[in-house]
Formats: sequence, C-alpha cells, structure tokens
Amino acid sequence: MLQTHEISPEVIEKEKLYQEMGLTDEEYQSVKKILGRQPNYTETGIFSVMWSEHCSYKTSKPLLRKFPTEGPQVIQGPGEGAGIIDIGDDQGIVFKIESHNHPSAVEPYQGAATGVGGIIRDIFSMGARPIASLNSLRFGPLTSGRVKYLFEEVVHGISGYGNCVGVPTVGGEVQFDACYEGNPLVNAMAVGLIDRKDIQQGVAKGLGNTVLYVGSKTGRDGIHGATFASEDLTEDSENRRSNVQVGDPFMEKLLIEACLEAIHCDALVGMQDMGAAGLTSSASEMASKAGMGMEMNMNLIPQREANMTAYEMMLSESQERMLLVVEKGREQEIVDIFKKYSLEAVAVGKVTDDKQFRLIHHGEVVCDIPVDSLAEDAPVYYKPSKVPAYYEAFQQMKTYQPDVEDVAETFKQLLQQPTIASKEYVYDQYDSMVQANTVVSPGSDAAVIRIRDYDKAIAITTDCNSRYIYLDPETGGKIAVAEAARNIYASGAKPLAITDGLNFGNPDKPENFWQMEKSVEGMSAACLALDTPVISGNVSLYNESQGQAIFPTPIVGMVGLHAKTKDITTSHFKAAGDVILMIGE
Amino acid sequence: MIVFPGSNCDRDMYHAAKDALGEEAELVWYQDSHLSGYDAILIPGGFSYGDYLRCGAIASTSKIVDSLKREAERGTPILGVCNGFQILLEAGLLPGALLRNEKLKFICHHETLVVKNNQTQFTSDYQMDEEISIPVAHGEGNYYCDDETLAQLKTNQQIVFTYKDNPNGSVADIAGIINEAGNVLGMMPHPERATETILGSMDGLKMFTSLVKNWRDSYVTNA
Amino acid sequence: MKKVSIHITLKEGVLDPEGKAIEGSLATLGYEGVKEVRVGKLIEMYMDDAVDVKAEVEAMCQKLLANPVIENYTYDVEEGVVS
Amino acid sequence: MKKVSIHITLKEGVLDPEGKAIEGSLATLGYEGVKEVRVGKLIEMYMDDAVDVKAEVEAMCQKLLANPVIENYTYDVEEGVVS
Ligand SMILES: Nc1ncnc2c1ncn2[C@@H]1O[C@H](COP(=O)(O)OP(=O)(O)O)[C@@H](O)[C@H]1O
Repeated sequence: MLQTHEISPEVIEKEKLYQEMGLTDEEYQSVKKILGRQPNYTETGIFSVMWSEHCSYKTSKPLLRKFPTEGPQVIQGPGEGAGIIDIGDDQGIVFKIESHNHPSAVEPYQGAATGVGGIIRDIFSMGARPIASLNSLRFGPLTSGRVKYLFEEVVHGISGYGNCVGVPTVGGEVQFDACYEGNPLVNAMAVGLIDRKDIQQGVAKGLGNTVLYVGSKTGRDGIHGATFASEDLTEDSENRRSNVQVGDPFMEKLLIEACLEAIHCDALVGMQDMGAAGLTSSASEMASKAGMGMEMNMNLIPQREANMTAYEMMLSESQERMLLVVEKGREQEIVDIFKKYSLEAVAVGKVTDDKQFRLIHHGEVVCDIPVDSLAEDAPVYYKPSKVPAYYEAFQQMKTYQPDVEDVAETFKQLLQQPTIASKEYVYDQYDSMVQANTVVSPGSDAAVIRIRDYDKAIAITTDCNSRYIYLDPETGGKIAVAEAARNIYASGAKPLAITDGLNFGNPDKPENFWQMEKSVEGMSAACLALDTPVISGNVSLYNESQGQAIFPTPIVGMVGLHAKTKDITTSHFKAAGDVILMIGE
Repeated sequence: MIVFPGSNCDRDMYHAAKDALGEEAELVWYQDSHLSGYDAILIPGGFSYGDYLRCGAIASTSKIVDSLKREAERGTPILGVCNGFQILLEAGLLPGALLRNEKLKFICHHETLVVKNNQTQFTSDYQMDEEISIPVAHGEGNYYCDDETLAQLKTNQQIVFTYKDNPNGSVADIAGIINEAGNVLGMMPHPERATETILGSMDGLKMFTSLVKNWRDSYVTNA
Repeated sequence: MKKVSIHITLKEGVLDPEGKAIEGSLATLGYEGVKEVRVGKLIEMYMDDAVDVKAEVEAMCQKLLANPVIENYTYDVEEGVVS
Repeated sequence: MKKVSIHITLKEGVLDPEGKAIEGSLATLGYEGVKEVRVGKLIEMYMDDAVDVKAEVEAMCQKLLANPVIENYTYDVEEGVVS
C-alpha cells in the first residue's frame, strides 16, 4: 500500500516537517488542537495550503477590511470567485484580477498563460461569459537579456492562451523598472457578462448530492512538497521531471462552453474552479459555504500519472479543472452536456452533513478534518508596521523643480522611455477584437466593449504607477484609483467599481507592511470619494529578490458604464484645426 | 455555420449574418454531420482543436468535412475565414498551405485589402481593385503554394484579395483565394468583424450582401 | 510495445522563418559555424506489438500528421519497449 | 560539414495538450493501438567540421534551443555531410 511509505504523523511533529510545508509552530499546534490528534501527512499538506497567505489572506485580511465594498451598484462583493456589478436590464458585469508572478518568473510563457486561464475560470465559474481580459505587467529594464526574454515570453503566453480561448485581450499596462528585475509582475484581469438569473454559487448544498470532477486530469503539476513524496527522488528523476503547470487553452475553451451550458440545467447545484490549492480549496470551500461536509474517493480522481498519492492529488495545481455539485440521481444530465464537448465528468464524492472533509484512498481514510477549520479557522495576523527611513528622508527634501531647457528634446526622450513608449508591440499580438464587441481597442485610455442587443457599453482599464506609491503610498494609492477613474471618464463612461491586485514585498518587514497599510488607506479614500467600491481582488506578497522588495504595486482594475453608446469617446486627435483644451490644475 | 471544438468566431459570424445582414443563420455543431439544405456554409475562425499539430488539420479530418466536400462538389457557396480558411486548405478544398507568420508573431489589427476579383459570388458588390479595411487576427496566415500552383491561381483569377502591405509574408501578398469552380472562398482577414459602424468598419458587409444577392439572382429571380 | 518516432520536416523550398530566427539568435550568441537551421516536429508514440506499424504510421502521416503540400516525414521504430 | 539533429522533448510529467489532441484525433480516425503521443521539436542544422560539436550543441541547447525547466534534449551527429 502506497500510503505506508508516507512519513508518519509522529515524525512530522518531531522533525517539524510541517515547517517546510509552510506551517509555523503555533499553526501546527492549532491544527493539533482542532483535530485532537497529530495530523497525518496529507492533512498537514491540506492545512498548510489552506492557511497559506494565498488562500487565507491571513496577513492582508485586516487591511482588506478597510476597503469600501458596498454600494447600490454592487451585486456581489468580495467573498466569491469574483465580484459582480449591476449594469441594468438584469445584467451584471463580473470581474477580478489575479497575479501569477512567481510562476512567470520561472517559466514565463506557461506562467503567464496559466494566469490568464485561471482568472478566466474565476469568471465563468460564476456563470458569466468571459468578454474581455486585461493584464498589468512589470519587468526590469529591457537592457538585460533575461528581462527581454521574460517580457517576450510573458506577452507570448498571454497571447497564446487568450487568443485561443476566444476572449479578447483589450487592455493593460507595462512598466519597466529596475526593482522588478528579479521579480517580474504578471497580473491578469478578466471580465464577464452575466444575466442576473444565471449567477452561480460555489456551494456544495444538499445531503447526498454528487460531486463531479470535470476537465483535465490531475498531474503532479505545481507540487513543491515533492521532497517529501513517497518515491525516492534521484538526481536523474529530478532531471527528467518537472512540476511546471502547462496550460491547455483548448481544454479551457471547451470548459467555458460546457459550463455555460450546464448552468441552464437545474440539476446543477454549485460549481467552482480549481485554482490555487486545486482540489483542496475548491472542495473544502464549497462544503464550508453550504454548511455541509464532503467525502471524496481519491481513487476516482482522474489521474495523468501513475501512483499519485492523496497528498499529491490534493495539492496539485493542474490547470483547467472544475468541481461541480449535482443533484443526486440527475448526474447523467450534466455528464451528457460535458460529453458533447468530449469532456469527462466523473463522480468523485458526495455531500455529507457532518461538516467533515473526508478523503478515502485505497479504502483508507487519509483525511478527516472539520471543514470549517480549513476555510474559517486560519489564523489572522496583525503585523507590525513602521515608517521606512527612506520615506522620512524624502519628507525632509525640498520639492525638486526640473530645469527643462529644450522642451522638444526632453519630450522626445520621454517618449523613448519603454514605460512611456507605445505598447503596440504588445497588444498587436493579442486578439483584441474576437467576439466582435470591441469598440475601443488597446491604444486609447480605457477599452470599450459594447453590450450586444443593448445601446450600452462598458469601459475597462488597469492602472498603477508604483513609483508614486513607493514615494508616498497613501497619495500614490489615491492616484492609482483616480487615474483609473480618469481613464474611464475619458472614454465617456461612469466608473462603477474596482478590483485590486495588491503586489508587495515580504509583509514580515514592518516597512513593507506600512507600505501596504498606507496604500490601502489611500485607495480606500479614493474609492469612497469616487463611489467605486472594491468588489474583488488578489494579494501577492513576498515579491522580492535578493532581499530587495519591489516597489509597492497595488494595481487597480476599474469598470465603468456607458449608458448610451453615443457617449463613447476615444483619446486620439480627430481632425486638423480642432481646438485643444486643457482642464484641471 | 459549422462550429468545431475550439471555434471562437462562430457567434461573430452568426451575428454578422443575422443582425448586420438580416438573414436566417444556424450554428451547426461538428458532430451533426448533416450539411444539406443550406444555401451557403460559413466556417468561422478560431482555434479548432487548439490549433494543435497544424491549424485546421485535426478539424479537417472530422466527419462533417466529408459532407462539406459533398456540398462543395454540388456548388454550394462555402466561405472559410481565418481558421475556416486553414480547414479548407487542410481538407484539400483549396490549394496551398498556411505557414507561421514571417515575423513569428500573432498579429491583430486592421489591414487594407485590395479586391482582385469582383466577379465572384462573394465579391460582386465590390469594385475591382477597391481598397477595403478588414481586421486580421492570426499567427499562421502566411500563405504558401509552389510556383506551379501560383501560376494557376493567377491564370484562373483565383486570387480574390491581396494585402496592400503584406503583414505575414504570404506568397504574392495573397489574403484570400477561391476554388476554380468559384464556390469555395477562403481568406485570413475577418469580414465578419467589419460589418457595423460601431466596430470601426463596414467594409466586410459587402461580402455577405454579394453572397445573398447572387443567391437570389440565381435561385429566386430565375425560378 | 513499439516506440515510434516520427520526424516531420518542412520540404526544401518552403521558407522556415523559425529556423532563420534561431540561426540569427545563435549567431548573436557567437555560434557562427552553424548553418541552415530548420525546425521540424518530432512526434513520439507507443504502439501495440500486434499493429502493422509500417502500414499504420504511413497512413497516419498521410491522413493527419504531415501536410504533403509543405512537409516530408520519416520515422524510426524501436521494438520491445516497455512504455 | 556535420549535420546535427536535435530532439527536444517535454520532460516527464509535463502536460502535453498537443500530444493529447493528436492522440484523440488518431483514435477517432480508427488508430486505436496508439498510446502516449508526445510532441517535441526537431531542430536540424549544419556545422563546420572544425567546430567542437558536442560542446557547442550542449551550450546552444542550454542557452537557447531548449527550456531546461520543462524540456529535455538529445542529439545525433552525422559526419561528412555535404550540405
Ligand atoms: N485585495 C483584495 N481586495 C478585495 N478583495 C479581495 C482582495 N484579495 C482577495 N479578495 C477577495 O477575496 C476572495 C478570495 O480571493 P481568492 O482566494 O483570490 O479567490 P479564488 O481562490 O476564488 O480565486 C475573493 O472574493 C476576492 O475577490
């Protein structure tokens, strides 16, 4: 039996192996208390991913609470896969941003591609048809060969995936700065259109209902705890093997169509994508949200590789997978929908009422955890914060007034800066027009997508000038939101709400935490002033290389509404002789 | 309109026919192998089978392509756009092949096309040598054929559209060709994305109006 | 099992921009002695021993794996492989 | 001249969606005995006889031709070829 090779609960505790999985001593002790015993290997892995920053927001939660999240335009605020705003006519716009920084630094093409795939799944798992993507990218200076490679491959990956799934990539931003040299940022935002009646929830309701697994098979992708795996890793197998996640946009396209067909079948109870922490987070969150439990048989999980352990399956980050809960006895109706698209929907478990998260592998119980403890009992940390010395020094400086002698020359030099120069190289590689709704393509201020069959449109933008935020996080945070709003207004739309992608360094350093705190405060103030609540977002911490943090980079993705398509405006000059006005201070 | 797994311009094509043109249209899933009874067959763009192996290759082996070939034989007008063009080539309904764009990058923007043959049932509403603005969006649109085939295409006036500024390296600037019988047209640019003013160009609409007009002339007027 | 490796290459006369780009990058990296880089595909698969490999592989290449307008193919078979 | 053929394949465990799609299509076409289709790249090039082929090819693969994070490579050399 495979499980017998696994490291025993006693050894995990004695040798503190949980630390290598990411749990602190205190966290391990709380796990022991919750279970009333030592967690086994699989359980330790499950707690460590669910209590990671990525899934639990244990460090950022106290900050996120500061964001305004309500307003009459908000249909769904933070808490589900993505947020939803009201655009009238019983329609909603679903959107969210997500980072894929570290995967992109290792394998830029696949890292960026799977980032796009992941955020698009967040959108259609809500029941919405994805109608646009954007991306916000940060790299080191293009003078380095490695940076050039990263830049080209990230763009190539976004285009490879986005074009193939048929979602137009309509906007984004790229900034180059030395602080990103070792740690590029790749944030992707996706936007969907939904009829309010179609809104899905990721819930596992109804005792005895069936849990269906759909999409790609589970491989060992993205499992970093491989050092513990039961098999002996020789150097040779290390060489032959890779844990990098590879995206399959064709599979995703089939999933989009099949899932959007499945939501019209009332046998479907709940649906969620397997994002970070894959099967673990989707299954446990669905059960916890419904106030139920779940039992899954790991032998039934579709597997790409031989001899996978429960630990590996639960922690795998294989892409293009969905988890569905379906009314007992009506599985076939859903299975048939997926079959049409040559996709297999496999029953892997059932909803229980004991609020336990239970996994069976080879007839043995390999995990038995109170499900709420995974989703809700994660610790919350209030990190110390401290004003950085650089900031205090800056406050002492006199305002600098540049002395420009040759305005034309300076202007040309500015335009040559990669950060300022045209980004046509990037967006020409994106299919920005598929779906035939793109009214304003990349190159203007905000992208504009018309809503077919109605005389209305939405405007979308992503913005963040991280230099401003570094210099003064609070003011910089306000500027980021205000800039996004100006872009929306400049396209003729009224701003409705934002999603935020918070990219920072190590929060354990009080100076970094201070930057987070202040920028969130600044953003919140601007959101309140502009009536653009935060409806979704993502946090990416530990963006550092060689101990040096990136500039704080909280990206704002904003959506606005054109009540009439005649209001749509573009930023280019239209005709010789037109009057140019400058407004503002 | 035939929908293959991975087609993604199917709805765009559908709306162009239905909304912009005002005709009846139907999406036909590739597993429904019946194609008879339609007045024209459109094959939309996208990434059938993820463009794996070669664009259009896997789709071209599906059963529905057998009925497509029968319809081509019978003279039914068939228009393949982008991936649809790739499928027609792979199925042998048009001569030549498509290679990766010369600069190896996907390109997406409006291109100026020149109408090189306005005597076809797809292009009769255009003027000869008319310049039209139609979006391209492809990574493998670099048309290739050997010299002999090219000579034939020229002799038979099978080159229907050329690029004014060749964006992808296509032989003889070819953007679209028609078969010898004149009922199967394939092109890389997307006329269905240029059928409404709000989308920036109406220049693609005439392909659809030509098609309808010619169909009416031959079937309704003469009947 | 038999392991079949199919090599698909572009015909002579068909331009290979990817090969050219690689050749250019190699030259930039200082590999000057490299010429005529061409990029093709390698398709590997396992087949049951019972299958008539030659007939099947030829047919698969003709029907699907290679496009005779632009590509040639060759293949090797390794017998007695444990997949 | 020497002719070098470099085979670049995906590492074990890396998902190969293209191989999977081809396998599915072959099955639909009736080739049922085919398993584990994987797609790689074949890069062919000619090199001057003077060059230390082994050292150069290794270096080129590491630096440019293969992505060691997800790919493996092997190569054969044919000597005395007239390009
Ligand atoms: N910076 C943030 N601001 C507001 N909401 C956030 C932020 N980060 C995450 N959220 C919200 O927390 C919830 C969980 O986020 P996440 O775990 O990233 O979602 P999922 O795993 O479903 O993709 C989501 O509703 C998300 O919108």
